[in-house]
This record gives sequence, structure tokens and C-alpha cells, in this order.
Amino acid sequence: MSFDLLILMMFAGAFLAYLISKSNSEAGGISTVVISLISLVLLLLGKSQVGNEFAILYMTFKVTTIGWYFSAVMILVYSMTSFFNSYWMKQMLYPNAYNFLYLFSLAGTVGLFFAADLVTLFIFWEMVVWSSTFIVPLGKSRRAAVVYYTISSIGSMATLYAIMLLHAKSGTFIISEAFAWLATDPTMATIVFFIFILAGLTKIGIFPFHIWLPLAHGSAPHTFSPVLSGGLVKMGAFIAYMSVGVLPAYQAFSGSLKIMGMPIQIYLLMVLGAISIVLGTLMAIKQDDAKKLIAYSSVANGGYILIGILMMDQLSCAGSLMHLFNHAIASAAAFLTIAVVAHRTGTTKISELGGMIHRMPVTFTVYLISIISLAGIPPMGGFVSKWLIIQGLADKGLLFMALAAFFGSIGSFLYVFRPLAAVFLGQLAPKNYELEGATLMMKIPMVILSALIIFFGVFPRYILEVIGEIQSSIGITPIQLEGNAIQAINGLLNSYHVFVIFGFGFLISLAIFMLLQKSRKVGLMDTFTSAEFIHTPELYHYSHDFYAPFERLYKNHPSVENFLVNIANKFDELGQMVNALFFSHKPSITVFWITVVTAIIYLGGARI
Amino acid sequence: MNSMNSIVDDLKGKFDIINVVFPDDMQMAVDVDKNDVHTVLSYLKTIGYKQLSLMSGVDWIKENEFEVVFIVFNWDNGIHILLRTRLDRENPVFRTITGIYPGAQYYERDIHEFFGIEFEGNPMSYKDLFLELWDEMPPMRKDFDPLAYSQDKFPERKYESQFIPEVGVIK
Amino acid sequence: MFNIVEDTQKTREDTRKTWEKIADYFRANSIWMKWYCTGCGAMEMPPTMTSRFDMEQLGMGPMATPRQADVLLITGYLSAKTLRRVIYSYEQMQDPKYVIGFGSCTLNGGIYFDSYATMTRLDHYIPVDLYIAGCMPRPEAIMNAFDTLIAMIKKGEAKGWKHYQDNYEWYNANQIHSLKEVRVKDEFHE
Amino acid sequence: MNLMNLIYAFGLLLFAFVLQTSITGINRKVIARLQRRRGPRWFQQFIDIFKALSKSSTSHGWIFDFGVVMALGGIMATAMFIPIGPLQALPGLDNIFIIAYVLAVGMLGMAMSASGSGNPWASIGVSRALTNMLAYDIPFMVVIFGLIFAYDTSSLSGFAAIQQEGGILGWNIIRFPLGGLVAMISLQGMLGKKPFDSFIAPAEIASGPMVEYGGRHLGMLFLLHEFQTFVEVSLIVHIFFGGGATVLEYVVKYALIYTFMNIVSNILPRFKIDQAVTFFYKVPLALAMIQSLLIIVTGLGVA
Amino acid sequence: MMNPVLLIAIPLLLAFLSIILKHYKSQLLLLGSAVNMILIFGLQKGEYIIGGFKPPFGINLVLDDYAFISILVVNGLFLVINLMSFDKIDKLGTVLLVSLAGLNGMLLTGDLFNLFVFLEITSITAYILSSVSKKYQYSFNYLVLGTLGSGLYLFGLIILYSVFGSLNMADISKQMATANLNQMLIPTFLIFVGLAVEAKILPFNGWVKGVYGNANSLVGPLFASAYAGTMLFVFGRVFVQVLMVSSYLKVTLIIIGAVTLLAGEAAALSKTRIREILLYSSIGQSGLVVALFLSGLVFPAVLQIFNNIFSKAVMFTIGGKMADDTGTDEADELQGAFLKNKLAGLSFTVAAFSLIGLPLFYGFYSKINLLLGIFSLNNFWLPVVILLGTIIEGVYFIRLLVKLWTPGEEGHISTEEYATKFTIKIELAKVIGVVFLSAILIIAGILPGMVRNNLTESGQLLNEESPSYMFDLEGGI
Repeated sequence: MSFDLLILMMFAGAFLAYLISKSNSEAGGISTVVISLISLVLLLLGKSQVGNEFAILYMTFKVTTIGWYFSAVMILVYSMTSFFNSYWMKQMLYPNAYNFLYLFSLAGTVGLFFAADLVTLFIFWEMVVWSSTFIVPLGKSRRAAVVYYTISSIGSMATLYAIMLLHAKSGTFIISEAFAWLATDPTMATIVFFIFILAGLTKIGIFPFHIWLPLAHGSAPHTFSPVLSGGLVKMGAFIAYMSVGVLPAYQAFSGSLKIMGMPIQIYLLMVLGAISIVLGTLMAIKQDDAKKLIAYSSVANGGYILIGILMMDQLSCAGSLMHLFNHAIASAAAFLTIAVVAHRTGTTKISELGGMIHRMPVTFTVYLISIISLAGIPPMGGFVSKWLIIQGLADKGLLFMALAAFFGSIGSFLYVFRPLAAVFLGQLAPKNYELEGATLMMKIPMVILSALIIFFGVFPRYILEVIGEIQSSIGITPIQLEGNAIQAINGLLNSYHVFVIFGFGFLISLAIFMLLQKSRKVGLMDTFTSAEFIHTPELYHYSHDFYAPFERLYKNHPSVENFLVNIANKFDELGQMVNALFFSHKPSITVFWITVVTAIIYLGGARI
Repeated sequence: MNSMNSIVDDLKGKFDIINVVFPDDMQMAVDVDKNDVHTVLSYLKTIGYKQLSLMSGVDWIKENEFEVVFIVFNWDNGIHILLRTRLDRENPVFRTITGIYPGAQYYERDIHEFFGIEFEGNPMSYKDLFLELWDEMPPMRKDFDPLAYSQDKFPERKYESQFIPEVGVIK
Repeated sequence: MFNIVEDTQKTREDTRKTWEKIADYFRANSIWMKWYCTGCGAMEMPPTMTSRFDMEQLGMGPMATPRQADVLLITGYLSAKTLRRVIYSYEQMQDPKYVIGFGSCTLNGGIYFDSYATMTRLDHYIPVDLYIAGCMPRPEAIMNAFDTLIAMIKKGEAKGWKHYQDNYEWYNANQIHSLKEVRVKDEFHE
Repeated sequence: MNLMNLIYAFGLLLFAFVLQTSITGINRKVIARLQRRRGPRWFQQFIDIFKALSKSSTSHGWIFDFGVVMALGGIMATAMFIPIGPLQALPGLDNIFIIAYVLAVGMLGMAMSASGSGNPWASIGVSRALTNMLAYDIPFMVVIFGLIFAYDTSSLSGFAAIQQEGGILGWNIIRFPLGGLVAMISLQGMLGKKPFDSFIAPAEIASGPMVEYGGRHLGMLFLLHEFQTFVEVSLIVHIFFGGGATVLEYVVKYALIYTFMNIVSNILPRFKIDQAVTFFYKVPLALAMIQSLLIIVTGLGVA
Repeated sequence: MMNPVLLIAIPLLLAFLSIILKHYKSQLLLLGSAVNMILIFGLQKGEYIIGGFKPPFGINLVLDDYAFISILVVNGLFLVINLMSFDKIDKLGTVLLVSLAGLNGMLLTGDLFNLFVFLEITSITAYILSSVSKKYQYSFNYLVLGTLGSGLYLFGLIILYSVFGSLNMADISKQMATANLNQMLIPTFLIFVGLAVEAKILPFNGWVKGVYGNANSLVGPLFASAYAGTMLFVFGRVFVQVLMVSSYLKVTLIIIGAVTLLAGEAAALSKTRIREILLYSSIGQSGLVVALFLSGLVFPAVLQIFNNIFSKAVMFTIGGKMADDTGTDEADELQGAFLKNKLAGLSFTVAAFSLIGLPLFYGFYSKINLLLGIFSLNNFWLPVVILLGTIIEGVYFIRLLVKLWTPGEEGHISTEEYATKFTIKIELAKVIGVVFLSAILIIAGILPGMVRNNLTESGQLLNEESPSYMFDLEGGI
């Protein structure tokens, strides 16, 4: 099926889902599964269409490998998450609108990734923004939607400016031509680069635009948070990729000042990425809401992705493109598990939960696998991509980025472990003794995602081959693969072998364990209590202020959120000032202003 | 000493003081009727005796009375006042002072547990504090026989030969 | 047919015994201790551990929790309240486990023999492998006791834990008689 | 990679176990002498481990067991990557980052198992251990980063080979003394020795993560600890002390470094957890940054 | 062939009739506007002389493309709004008929003084309409300022007449080309102020708050779409076709427009009442349109006027209706109001989206075009202002929409129980009307070629080179 039909079909599917939900909302939820899965299959089968061009109305499209790759990630996340939709229909105020917007935003992203001209790009970008904006308030916060829209629209308006500026200068909207023109004009390239990438930065949640992520991710409907974090955030990565890869940034900036071998323009953005990593990590560590925690982890991972993409080299760029896939599925899986917990217990507060493993072992396992990937521990996918990024940084000697990367990497152990320990492990509260686990419909996507996480961790070449194609398409050396091994300039990673050795170690360990005396099974409350008798499981559970000593070190940190809120308030005050100065109940004020303006005009005019 | 005398005079002028003794420097023991305790304590608290250092009981079994002792302390002049009152041993009921000194909570539970004195108005005072699952007579009463209790509850070791000759005497 | 079964059972029993012997060697030479210092006697432990007497030369060392420990050292008097905690701790230990009663109080109540609150005889409630008499015993006596315990383990005599398993009803009845209930609920768990 | 590699790796694993456990035992003796005690026999550590393995145990659910197995398995897998002098079971897999992160599998397994016991002491201990890790790993990684930039390799054997070319003056500890110092301090943190052992703190949080372990679980954790120590000390030997041209040379270096760290540990008190973090971010991290900047910007010390 | 004067005459005639036929006022009004609509399609472009004197001496009506398209839209909206709020017309039929005549007159006339006359007629009807809310102080303010504005306009006109000796638009336009523009500063500016009062340009618009802020579901949309649209069209005609503006004044006036845009949007951001938000948004939009006209970008300006008046008609109808029913239009009190009125809510949303300029809606087309136009003038600061305004506009509209659609407390899932306790029953006529209008916005957004084909000619009439983004099926860029 050619992709123009695919995009149209997805839009039609959105309307279809709306109609189905009208009669039966749960059937509508299931229809989102069917439609997104069909789209996924069609997209995956259509890999051979790379290079095709087509148009819908006045919008032009071109199928590229990068677009195909991004679309695949996006539809995968959407389709997996859609399995959960039907369970939340009852809680939604507008189930049919939810289903509609859900598929509509998906179709929008696919259109965005295949756009051949900048206006089409912008059209789909905005469509995704407004359609997703209206899903967010169905959750826990109205403010989140407004903040989400505000930050997004700052980015998209900047991008629109850049698009128009570029058009005014180069005379074309076609992406490849317009960007190619910039290579000749470094000043304009710098301006366009910074303004254009702003949309990407806001969407990835790079400092100082990160504030919408915890708000929107944390309070969107539980079924939409995985999509926000796993999917929509990646749109920003796409824009960043376009600004560095398609816009020949390194070529255009070849004459500019270099810091540690990097053009200053790119280095500045990398610093922002590094700040995001550190900040996301620190904030994630102190969150009490599991969803906000994963949202901040998305900020940190966004920093990795941005740094990697900005490098635009053989290793880091490949790592970054792979990381966005790994992060997409891992964070979607993590959000889904939290959704299961929220579905059963009604809360996502870490301090109110505990011992869920005894009621939902599958969910726990999925969470475990996803956080291992998020933290970048072998043999999961997240490790391979982080390894590539760090090897790339080491190759260039970008010390400060590496510092942030290490901090984010080790720090991620801290924050991913917190829900593990406090939500899934530890004491189970008596009120949750009878809790049920995930249903089959919920288990399917979670298991598929975990399987993918492991599969691409062990055999990363299947994804790196595609990335290699992308790299060659923009003229950088593709990543080198030898069988399962990744051959970097300064290191070698054969994750299949690592996996085998890990399995071998595990088997030895298991053998030791099995050969020894059998253990006696005891209850959770039969633990060392300094010989005190404790009968209340809830109180015997460590979940508040998990990293209190560490959090104390930065509890008085400055916050950019206050600064942004202040700016917003300034506009508000400006409005009030306008209101007070010009709009009173007395006409004399207006007469006064007419006099003043007339006088100014007259005096000014007299001088000419 | 002057200040202590003035306090005594002050108290005597205001309340029915049964007896005043001075056990030590900076200490005085004041006996009052059990109905006056709360007014005296309230007054003492207002003039600076803000700390309830101790509250305890004594079993005067021959006089068939319990004595309750309140030791209050003034941080400004360093004087301890021991306020003492007697209760009927047959009907040991006393009104709680937790309204005046909230910290008396645990003392009242202690005294209730060990002497069986009841504190009206303090439902918490009926709860166990030190003794878990105690079901005998309160153990600090003089007519309680701890040895018999111990022999009943905690079986003794039977020695085949007497290691210590006097052991029988002690018992 | 019948014989084979008997034979395999016998060989299995033999193997088990051999393994137990080997294991007993390890157990004797590596005794980790959890001490339960209820009243007095805690002061005697530091000299036993440090350079003067150095119990590490016997392969002994202190441990933080009963789960990790092999021997429970109970020093000083035991009130009814602490006895409950001792039993709880003892039951949390892993087999094989040993108990040393330390000082007169655990032996016969010591000077608190007539108290309404302290028990008089520890082996009534948990199996005691070894008592150290005295009020208080000197570190020499403690080291001596450890030597004895090591010898007992090597000989397979320190089977108190087995005794507790086999005669649990008796011990439990004693516990119930004296304490009514072991796992009490105190006011903080209402 | 074929079956022979695995068998070979298993052999090296056994060697590592014997080596590290013996050295631990000897070190207990050394410390005892330092404190004017007689100390245990040199094979006391073996006795302790086997005794723990021989005892009965309790389990708090499948994650409690699985975590221990995963932890030991992960650490053993890591140990298999480590070359011992010239011996290397799995050539090409001794990438520093792989080792550093596979090591984390073990840590995660243990942390998971500990929290799975339901004991809050364990969770507190894990939280401290992880915070500690965030403190000591970053200076170490920064130094390693500089070295990778300098040598364009990230394999342990590669580092060792480069250093062996220059004799004793080729050792990175000589060439990059600041980095070496940082690495040694970080090693102290990695080994969980004083002053960075607040996550064990037996008197304070009842040995933290290990609070619920007894019997075979505890024995396996002891095994894990030996392997972990082996991996961590080996990292330093390979990266900063030129590895070993022969097994003997390697073992001698290994033993000396471990003993040195142990002695240092025994004359120091314990940091609180936030003090440890502040210390690591103030001194070692600054030194590490200086060292790496020197390498990257000036190339000072690079052969 | 019809004479466009009928468009003015028929409403006036019916207005007299309606005084006699008291009970059929609203029917007559509908009849009048419907007849007008039919007449419009029979019109032929050209110049029509009234009273026999040839211009520049006589009064003439000019029906060019610009006038045609504006008359079509204004009359159409007038009809739709009256249909929607039929119940509110009641006694206002006469006034509305007169105002229709005035509006048509303003759009058609080719004479500056005649324009003044129609402006006065329209203003008087507007004063009366504004008093429907019974807030007489605001009507009085409006009256004072409106009169002042007309007075200044007349003053400017007098100066022009004394200079050129003519009031005919075409004539003045011709003579302006050779005149010293700096000498024309004062009359031009006075005319600007006179029109600015009606077109709601800061700082001459003190009356707007009281009048718009209390308008009901009939008056609100009428003011915000028919009146505002007419004023802006007239402004465009006067300042693009008739008067030449010196560069100094042009920059100043553009700045005034830009400031109006930003200040209006900022003021809307700080408001919580629905109608206040809308009125400040209208002010901002007027500023934008004025800036565009003065920059010479007629085509984008016309697009933007359409965008504004269509959207505002929808939004003011619904906002006014809410206020009519509940007595308040505080967004907080009305949260979840769309829960029971999904179609109306949807139309409101579409209108808001179009106004913000989100793709798939008509507003995006006009936004792209106006940006394209401004960039083609090598003006790089005005787009920044416009986009900043767009961001602010988006924020407050999204905030409002989120509140009206999804009631709820922070930290709690949005459920029906938080929804407003007021019941709002939007009549079928209104629903059909707003859905019709918003459907136009969507269709024009998806297929902007339709709009473009109808509009380019009128754009080219006033301004020779107006760039436009070719939204065609061919995809030519």
C-alpha cells in the first residue's frame, strides 16, 4: 500500500474510531488497536517505498528512511499503548473524542515524518500538537494541557518564523533545497538553525523547556502518558535531526568558533542537552509520583538523544537514533506498568504503594526489563545505545557532555530503582491483598514490548542496519557492523556474546543455588525487626524520601519553572496594565489618550 | 530559703495546706487534700513550675492509703516542689492532671498499671505501658507477693545438690 | 526390590552424615554471633573481641542480624517482655543455631529470682547449648565457653536446635505458660 | 566464541575465586596484626563461605531468590570478561563500559532481592548504596573517559598492552598521577570500604541490604562480594598498573593493591552518605576533570 | 442588473414599514437581510452614480471586487446572526434594518463624506444596540467616544476638502499621488483616529470593554463580526486606496497596530470572563489587520478579517448565549459547559482554532499568507510580534477551551461532577448557525483554493502585488 493511502487511511481510521466509539466506547478502544496495528504492519511492509514521492491536496511528501524509522517507532508505541485504551473508556469524559484524537495525532506524526516541504511539516506538527493537547486535560490536570500547549506553541511558532524566514531568503519551501541553500550562508544558517530547532527542543523537553513533561506526562490519562513519553517527544528528535542532518549544520558552521572541536552553535545546544540530563536525573530522583518520575527520566533521556544527534557522527548519532527507539519502547513499557498499577489501585504515588509484585508478577517483570533498559544495563537495548553515545563522546573528547552522560547514567539507577523498590517490592498493604493483576489485553503489549527490548538488546544489528542506511543517506559514515558485533573506532561491542556470557554466569549461579539446601518460605512480615513485634505492613515499608540524604544536598536548587511562570505573569500584568490604562469607565481617559497620541504625531511630524 | 518560704506563705495563703516539709535545699514537699491538687498544680504552673519532673505512687498499706506524688520544677529559680496527696486505698480514684500537664499521660498509665489507681478523664490510662498481658494484682502494691508469682509463672531450676548452703535461708 | 530401596536410603543417610560431618567442621570454625544484651554483660564483649582476647582467632565474629548468625548469646537477666523478643529472634535464626546463656540470670534468675517480671530459667523456653555461670563472667570464661562450644559442634553434640524442632510443643507450652502469648501487639500497632 | 571459551572462562572464574578469597583471608590476618590481634587463619574466608552455604535458609518469595541468582550470575559473568595477566577467556569483550555496566546487573539483582525481602533496613541500605555509587562512579568514569580519548581503546587488555610497552614508567598511575589518585579513591568507594561503607553500617542499619540473608543466600552474597572485589581491583590493575605480563606479576600487583586499600580502610572512620557525595563531587571529581582536561586539551602524559 | 443602492434602500424602506407593522419587526428584518442576500448575487461590478451628478461632484457607489466580497460576507453574517438570535430581535428590528443600511452604505460608498453619513447612521444604531444590555453608562461612553471619533473624522475631512476641493475617493486618491504627504499628516491622522475609534485600535477604544463585555447573543456577534468587519473593510479602503500615508506616519501607525495586537492579546490573557477574553482578542485582531493594511498587504488583511469575523460571530454567539442563560460568563463558573452542548462546543473550538491559526482550519491559511506577505516586504520584526501574539492567543483560548470542555480540579480526573451547575440550552437555530459558520472555517481550511480564487481579484484591485501562498491541488510552491 502506498503511503499516501496509508496516511489517508489513518485519518479515516480516526473518524471510524470516533463513529464506533459513539455506539460503544469499549469497541472504540479496541478499534484503535486494530487500526494502529494495521498501520504498523502496512508501514513495516512498505520499507521498499523509500524514495517515493506523493502529494495529498497541497501537501507534498517524500518517503525517507529516517521518516520510515521514526514512523515505525511512533506507530509501534501507539499501537502497543492502544491495547490499554478500552480499559479507560469508562473514566474518560469523552471516550469517543479520545479515540479520535488518539488516532488523529498518530496520523499527524506519520504525515510529519514524511513531509517533503516545510509547510507540510508545520501543518502536521501543529495538528499533532492540538490533537494531543486535548487529550491531556482528560487526565488529572487542566493546567498541564495549557502548559503543554504553551511550550509547544513557543517552539512551533519559532519554527514557523524560521520556515518563513528561510522561504523569504531561499525562495523555496522544499526541505532539501531550502536547507541546502543554507550551507552557503553561515549567518542565516545560524539564525535558522537556532530558531528552527526550538520546536525540537520544546518537544524533547530540553532545559529550559522541560517543565511541560512532568506536568503533562504526570497528569495525562494513564493511557496517553506512554504515548507522550515514548512517542510524541520523539517528534522533537526528528526536528533536531533535520536541523543538524538535513540542514548541513557542520558544513555551514565550519568557519565558526570551535569549542572542544565542536562549532559553538552546536556546542551550546549540547550544553543544554547536558543540563537536561543532569536536571532530569536530579528531579526524577526526588519525585514521589511514579509517572512524574518517568517523565523526568524522559527529560534526561531527551538530553542523551539531543547530544547524540547533534554530534552527527558515526557512533553517537547512531547511538542516539537507536536510543530514541529504545527509550520509546522502554519508557512506554514503564508507563504501561504504572498504568496497570493505577488501574488496580487508583494511585501512582510511590509512597502509597508497595509489594505489588505479589499481586502482579508479570507487570513487575515488564517494569524490571524496561528499567534495566532505561538505566542502560546490558543485555537490554538501552545499553547498546548509551554505549554508542558514550564511545562517540570519548572519541571526540567532549568531557563535559560525558560528565553529564555518566551522571545521568548512574543517576538513572537511582530513580528507576525507586518505584521498583517502593511500588513493586517491599511490604504489601493488607488492603491490596485481594488485588488483581493485569488482564490479558494489558499483558499482550507489555510482553511484546519487553520482548522487543531484550531482542534489540541482544541483536542490535537489526536496528543499526536501518540506522546505517539513514547515516549514509545524509553522507556520514554508517555504523560498522560485523555480524552481531558493533565495531567502533575505540571499542567493540558484541552484545550477543555478552548475553551468552551473562546467561552462562546465570546458569552457574542457578546451579549453585539449586544444589544447596532448599529454603523455607516465610512471609514478608517475618523479617528482622530488631526483635520488635510489628503487625502493620504499611508502616514497615520504606518508600517516603527514598534518597533523603542525597535530596537534602540540592533541596534549595533554583528552578527555571519559577522563571518561566514569572514571564507568563509578566504578560498577565501587561494585560492588566493595558486594561487599567486604556479601558476605564470614563470616556475622558480615552479622550486623554487621543490627545496624547495626536500630540506625539504632530510633534514627530513637525520635525520632518 | 527566703524564696521558698515566700512560696510556702503564698501557698498557705491561697490554699489549704496540710503540711510542708523541706527534704533538701531547693526542695519542699507539700501535702494537700486530693481535691485541692488540681488547683494547686494549676497555680504552680502559672507561677513558673512548668515542668512535671515526675509523678509517682506510694502504697501506705498500714494506713490503707495510696499516696500520689507530683514533682514539679521551676527552671527560673531551680526549686522542686513535691506535691503529695493521699487517696483511699479501697477506692483509689483520682482525676487526671493531663489537662494541666499533658506529659502526665505516661505517668498516669504507669501508676495505673503498677498501683491500680484510676485516673478519671484519661481513657488512655487504662492501657498497658510496661507490663504486657498482665492479669494479676498490680505488682507494686505491698500485698502482692512477687515470689509466689514468680514461682507460679516461671518454673525454677531444680538443683540436685545445694551449691550454696544459704540458698534456703534467702528463700 | 525392597532391599534396594533400603540400601539407597541407607547410602543416602550415610552421605548425609558425611556431609554433615564436613559441614560441622566449617560450622565449628566459623561461628557468627548475635548477642542479645538485655541488661548487663554487654561490657564483657568488647575485650573478648579486641586485641586482648581476639575471638576472631577462633573464626568468630559479631553479626548484625539473627538471620546471619549461628549463635545467640544472651547476656544478663531476661524480663518477660524481653523473653518474647529473644524467642522471636531465636526463631528467625537459620539452622543449625546455637544458644549460649551468659551469666547467672539466664541460668536461675540470679539476684532477680523472686521478681515478678524476670524469668528464672532460659532453657525452659529455648534450648540452651551452653551456660556461662557468673555475675558477670570474665572474658576468659567467655573464651573458654567458645572453645567448648567449638568442641561440642565438632563432636556433633550441640544439637539444641534439633531439640527445639523435635520438642517444639514442650517449649511452646512453657512459653505460653509464662508469657501467654509470644507475638504480642503493643499499642503502636492498634 | 565457542564452548572452549566458556570452559576456559569457568576455569578463570575458579582461579579468581581462589585468588580473591585467599587474599581476603590473608588481609584479615594483616588487619588483625595491625590491631595487635592474632587474627584468623588465612583460609578463614573459605570456611566462612562454605559454612554459610551449608546452612539452611529462608526465602521471602521468588524475587528474593531470583535477585540473588541474578546478582551472582551477573557478577560472575563480569568476572569472566576480566583478563588475568595474559590469560583472557573471552577476547574482545573486555570493554570497560561493558564491564562497568554488567557489574550493575549484579548490583541491581542484589538491590532487588534485598528490597524484595520486605525489610526496610534493606531498602535504606540499597538507597545508600546507590547514592554512594552515584558519588564514586562519576569521577572514575571521567578519568577513564580521558584515558579512552588518549589511547583510542576501551579494552582492558588494550590498556595493559599499551602500558607494558613503557615499563614501569609507562604505567598510567605514573603518567596520570591525578587520575590514578582519583581512581584509587573511587576504588575505595567501589569496594565499599571505609570511609564509604555507610550502606553496610552493621550497628546502624543492621548491615543494610544483607539484613535478611542467611544460609545459602548469604553464602552466595559472599561469593558475589569476592567476585565483585576481583572485578573492581582488576580494573585498577589493568588500567593504572599495567596489568600483568605474567600471571604472577598480575597476582602480586593485585594483592598489593588490595592490601593497601584494606589498610587505608582500617585507619579511617566512616562518612555519612551525604558527606561521601559532597566529598566525591568536591575533590576527586575536580581532580578527575583537571586530569581529563589535561589529556584532552594538552595531551600531557599521553605516549 | 441591479443597482447596489437597493442594498441600502430596501432596508431603509423596510425600517419605515416596521414602524407601522409593529408586530412583524423581526420578520421584516429577516426579509430585509434575505432580500439583500439575493440581491447581492444579482449585482454587477461597476460604478453607480446617485442623484445624477457625476463624481467628483456627485455621490457615487463603487462596487468593485473588494466591495462585493465585503458586502457578501457582511450581509451573510448579518443574516445568519439574525437567524441565530431570532428571539432576541424583538423590538430591535427597526434599528437593525437601519444599521444594515448603514453598513452596506459604508461598504459601497465612493465618497468620503457620504461615508461619514453612513458611519453616523451605523454608529447611532450601534449606540442603541449597546443599550440593550441596560448598562447605560457604557452606552453613554460609547456615544461620547463615537461622536468624538466622528467629529475628528469630519475635521480631517474638512482639511482634505480644503486642500483638494473634493471628497470623492477616486479623485482624492488621484490627487494624493502628487501631494506633499507630510502636509497631509494631520488630516490623515485625524481620519485614522476617527476610524480607529470604531475599529477598536488602542488607545482610542475605551468604550469596547463595556459594550462588548455585556453584549448578548445577538448584539455581541453583530458588533464583533458585522460591525467590526465593516469598519476594518472601510479602514482598508480608506487607507489603502484613498489616502497615501507618509512613511513616518505609516511606521507609527503600524507600530500602533502592533502594540494594539500585543496589548489586546496580553489583556485577554489576564481575563477570565469569556466575553472579555473575546473582546480583547478582537482588539488584538483589529490591530493586526490595521498593521497589515498599512503595510499594503490587502489580500492577507482581507483573509484575516474573514477569519476574525467568522470566528468571532460563532464565539460571541455562544459566549453571549451562556451569559444570557446563566447571568455570568466567568469561565470558572461555566467549566464543563460544553459537556451538554457538544456541537456548539465543537463550533466554538473550531472558531478558536481558526483564530489561533492552527492547520486544517481557515485561520492557518490566512496566517501563512500574512506571514508570507510581511516577509516579502523584508519586514522581520512584525512577524515576531504577530507570532508572539499568536502564542498568547493560543494560550488563553486553549485555557478557556480546556476549562469549558473538561471540568475538574487540579490533581483529579476530569469528571462530570465538576461541571457547571448552570444549565445552558442552546437552541437549534443557534447550533445550526454556529455549525454552519464553523463548517465554512473547516472547509475553507482544508480547501483554501476556493477562497483564494474568489479573493485574489479583489486583492489585486487594491494592491497590485499581493503575494499569496498557492494552496492548490498541484502543490506548486
